[in-house]
Amino acid sequence: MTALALTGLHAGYDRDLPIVKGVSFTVQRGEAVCILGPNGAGKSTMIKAIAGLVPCFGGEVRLDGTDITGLASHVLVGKGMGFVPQMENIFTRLTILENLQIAAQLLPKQDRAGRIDAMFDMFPDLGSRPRELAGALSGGQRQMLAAARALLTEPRVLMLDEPSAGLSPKLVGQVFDTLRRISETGVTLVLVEQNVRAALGLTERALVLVDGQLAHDGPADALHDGRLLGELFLGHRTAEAGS
Amino acid sequence: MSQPSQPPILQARGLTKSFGGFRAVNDISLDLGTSEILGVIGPNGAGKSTLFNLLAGAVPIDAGSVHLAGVNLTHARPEARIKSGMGRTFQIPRPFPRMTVLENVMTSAQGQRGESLLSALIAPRQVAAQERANANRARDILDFVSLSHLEDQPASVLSGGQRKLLELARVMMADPRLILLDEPAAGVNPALLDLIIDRILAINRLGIAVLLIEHNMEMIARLCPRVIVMAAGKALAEGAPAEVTRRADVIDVYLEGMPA
Amino acid sequence: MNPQAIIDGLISGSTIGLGAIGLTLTYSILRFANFTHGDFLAWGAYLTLTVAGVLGGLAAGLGAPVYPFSFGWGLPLAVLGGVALTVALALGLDRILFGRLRARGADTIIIVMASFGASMALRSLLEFIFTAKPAYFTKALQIANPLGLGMRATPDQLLVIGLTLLLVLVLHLVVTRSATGRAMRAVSENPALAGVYGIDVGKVVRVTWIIGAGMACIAGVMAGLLVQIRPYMGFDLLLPLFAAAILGGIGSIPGAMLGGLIIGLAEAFAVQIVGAEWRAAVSFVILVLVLMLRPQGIFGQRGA
Amino acid sequence: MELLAYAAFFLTIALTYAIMCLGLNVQWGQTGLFNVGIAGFVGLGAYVSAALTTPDAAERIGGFGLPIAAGWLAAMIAGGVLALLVGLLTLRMRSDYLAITTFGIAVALQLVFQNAESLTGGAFGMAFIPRPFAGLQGQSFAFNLVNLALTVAVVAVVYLLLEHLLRSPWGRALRAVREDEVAAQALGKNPVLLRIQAFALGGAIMALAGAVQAHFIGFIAPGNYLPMMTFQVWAMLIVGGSGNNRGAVLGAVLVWAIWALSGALISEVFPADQQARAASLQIVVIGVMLCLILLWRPQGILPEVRSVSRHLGRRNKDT
Repeated sequence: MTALALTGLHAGYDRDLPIVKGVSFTVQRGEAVCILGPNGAGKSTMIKAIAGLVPCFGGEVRLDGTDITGLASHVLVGKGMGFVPQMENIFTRLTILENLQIAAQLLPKQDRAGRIDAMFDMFPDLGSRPRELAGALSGGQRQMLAAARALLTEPRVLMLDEPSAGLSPKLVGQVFDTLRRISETGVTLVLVEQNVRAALGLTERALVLVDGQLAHDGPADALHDGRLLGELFLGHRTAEAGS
Repeated sequence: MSQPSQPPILQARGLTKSFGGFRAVNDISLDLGTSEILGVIGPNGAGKSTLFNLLAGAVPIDAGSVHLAGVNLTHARPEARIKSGMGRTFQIPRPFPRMTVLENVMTSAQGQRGESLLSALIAPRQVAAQERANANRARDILDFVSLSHLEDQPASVLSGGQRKLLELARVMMADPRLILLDEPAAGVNPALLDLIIDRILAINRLGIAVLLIEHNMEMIARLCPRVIVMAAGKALAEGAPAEVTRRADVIDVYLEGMPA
Repeated sequence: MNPQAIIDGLISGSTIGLGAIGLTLTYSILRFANFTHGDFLAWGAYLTLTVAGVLGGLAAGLGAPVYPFSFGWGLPLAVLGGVALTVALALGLDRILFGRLRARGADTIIIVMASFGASMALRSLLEFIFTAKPAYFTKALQIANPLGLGMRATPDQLLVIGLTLLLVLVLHLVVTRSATGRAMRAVSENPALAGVYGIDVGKVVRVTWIIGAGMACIAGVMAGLLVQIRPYMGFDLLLPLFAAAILGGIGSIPGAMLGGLIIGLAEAFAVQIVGAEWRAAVSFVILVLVLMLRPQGIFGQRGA
Repeated sequence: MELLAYAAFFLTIALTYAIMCLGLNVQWGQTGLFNVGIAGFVGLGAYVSAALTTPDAAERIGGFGLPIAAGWLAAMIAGGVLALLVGLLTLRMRSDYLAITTFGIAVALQLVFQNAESLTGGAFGMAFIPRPFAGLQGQSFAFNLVNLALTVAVVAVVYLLLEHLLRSPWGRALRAVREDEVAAQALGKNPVLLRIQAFALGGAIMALAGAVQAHFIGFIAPGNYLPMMTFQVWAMLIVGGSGNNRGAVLGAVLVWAIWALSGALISEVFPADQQARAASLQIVVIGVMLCLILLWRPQGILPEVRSVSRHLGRRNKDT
């Protein structure tokens, strides 16, 4: 069963200079996929276009078979699209609880408190101090809150833009442990990452984007020896890369 | 090209910058010889852009110092840095889109008398003479970056690569001693990439030092005798590009973003 | 120094504060200085007056004063109608003018300019319809009762102060406790992220206009009740409103109220010291002082 | 003859507005600074010039009987200094703080005109302001014509001066700052300094317009400098085309013509007791027009032209 399908997506900030240039792929329900690629390849722009934050100029995006191309971001949330931006992904002037309450507004009234409690169980760091301002959280805790917010509405697809950005190795481990737990509950995961090793440890399948186009779509294992990545990131053109 | 015997043109010591609780740049020091090209590489999030912004004066420095040819620029505003001989380009070029290519370059001349409201009013002759001289110089520089044929066009018509060349021309017009280049290869098609690399080398041959932050390893390999690899805000390795990119710890940070 | 200045200041400060609430909310959520806001006060007063006239025509008894106030049940009923019409005016203006400019991605300052043009048009339209002659909600004269310490106030004036405090309290609770208030604070911090959280930013914008225009109408009626109704009443209040909103800190409801009270009191004391003719300069002096000393205002966040 | 005299009078007034428009164009059209206190700057110029040039009067300070040119110069200095102060206070902050502050300046100056009786004559204003070519006052046509010529000359001088500045390196730096402040800064331009200069220059020109107008009419009162005037000048610039100095002059004449014609129409159509009321319709029309232009043709009638620095000449063949 296809959860997310892109067909020939063109997107960017300026119609004359698209950053994503005709990308097609599908993600099955329950699958975890990471999107890799060098800086400036258009990974972030693509995921934002899917989430309704960047204009699409051509092609289409389907969520569970429904065409969602170009819908506003708040409409997509209601349709089961969860998105965690890379930076500024929580409201720092609101409390932790309020951040979750905003997201819970989309749920039926009787479910709200229960879902918030479930998130606090999943992220005890947040549950221990719900009335603190989110701005007081550390980098890793902010990512937790952002993920909890997106998960609260039980999205069909959860997309994250570089959840490891700016985190220490220990926190990266924690965040990816959390993502693994999330993935194991059956949520479809789409992940843009720079931290290739951590991402490949989590997902079965990897997409590599280069200059706005898909350069690789296949099992994540194929990338483990680092040859392709060495070429992409460090300019190695020969097979001894990564050895 | 590195000449350790000469005093460095750029001396940065203990540069440190935190955002919130996050140390983006952590105690980085670097020296740049008077006619050296130094590359700074590293995975995304390593702090390269922040380092660039600290040197260019785009964000305030928490700790450390920056000296250009002995002049303390640690807290100088961007407009003061270029006057002291430190020029910069932008990763996404920022031409003045509705001004012509020639005007874009001329804007960047330093010490223009006509930029003072008073001189523009009371000394039109001197201003005109200086303008003619500047125009000629700007045209020479446009020749140098192969944009002469576009001098009367608004900058908005330029392609991505041409915009990068215009940025080079603009910064050259300011007569710098050091140019900070922020990803000059980003968004440039392969044909123009060769030209840009060639022009950077030519600029360097004029005795202008270049500090280059870049992801494109081909450009790094062709331009930089020496690179610094950044990871997690620190300098992880330093040396010739061919050597450092094969070090296991460098490959690790590229694949994991952090030193193991 | 006459202690009566305190009462006078609190009374005019209440209207200024109430009007500044709408201004501070539109500023923090729609991100522009809305020069039509003063005219919402004037339109609110005239629309309420019109509704009151219609109600009085339908049921004459509604106009009879209710002791101890100078007005009858008709006025509070008319205020409901006036608020609804003022809100419709603000939403309509957003629909045909501000919203279109926003959708086009126009610069903030273009939207400010449009609000300036709309303000002139709205004010002159009032003058055309109702003439420049002052109008009154009531012709009844009220005796000011002594409050002690040499201060006196009429029942109407005390009602205005009380009602203002009540409204500010309710609004403050709405913004800090309710889902709508959370969404408003979220949009004012980061509109793009609000969409990612599932907030309909367009709806929040509409709520902002509803609250802002509603408060403006009530403030206009209060000013009309205590003084008189004139087409220029809102325009004359615009500078105090801006000064109060900036003094309190953009986006802060208690701040706008406190700013309003400070300006009301400062005006009242200035009237006693340098004379009534300089009253309008007080807000300007306060505005300049705030911009020089603490541009983020009393409750404002830096960079907000 | 009567009609021609009136036409000259009409054009002279319109051209004083054109000077204001040119001043606003420096601030808004070239620099993007929103001034909502134009009437304050214009009034300041009028009062300063009047105070310096009127004959000595018992009831107020001032009345130095200086030549008209001295009054105009002083007006420009006053307007420039006031704009400089406002700029220093607000130009580092969000753009709309300047709008609010200039709005406040106009309100505060209006109070000074109204209440500082010993300086301004209070509500009655100031009369006996010397008029240029006063010797011709008896022949209305000749008098209006030479005054028109003088005003045309002032407009021409201001226009040429601004065009010269626009094409100078100063104008180029100003455009660079407007197009991309960060890039301009990296090239050594100081955005705040350039903006403050442009704002002060615009303020000085507006004050000059006020002085020219005051000396043409010979009488000023606080009621001349209401927010209405600010609004009219804005409408003129936006209609004519902001950023274009010819557009500023065209807009001033055009909007003033619409204003005068609609005023004449109202006095024809409405009975005398309703005319004041109907006059407010004029303002409604101009306000709606301003909004419609912002919505449908933000560039105005004459869009901004690319102004390239002169002195560039053609490319030297030998280089």
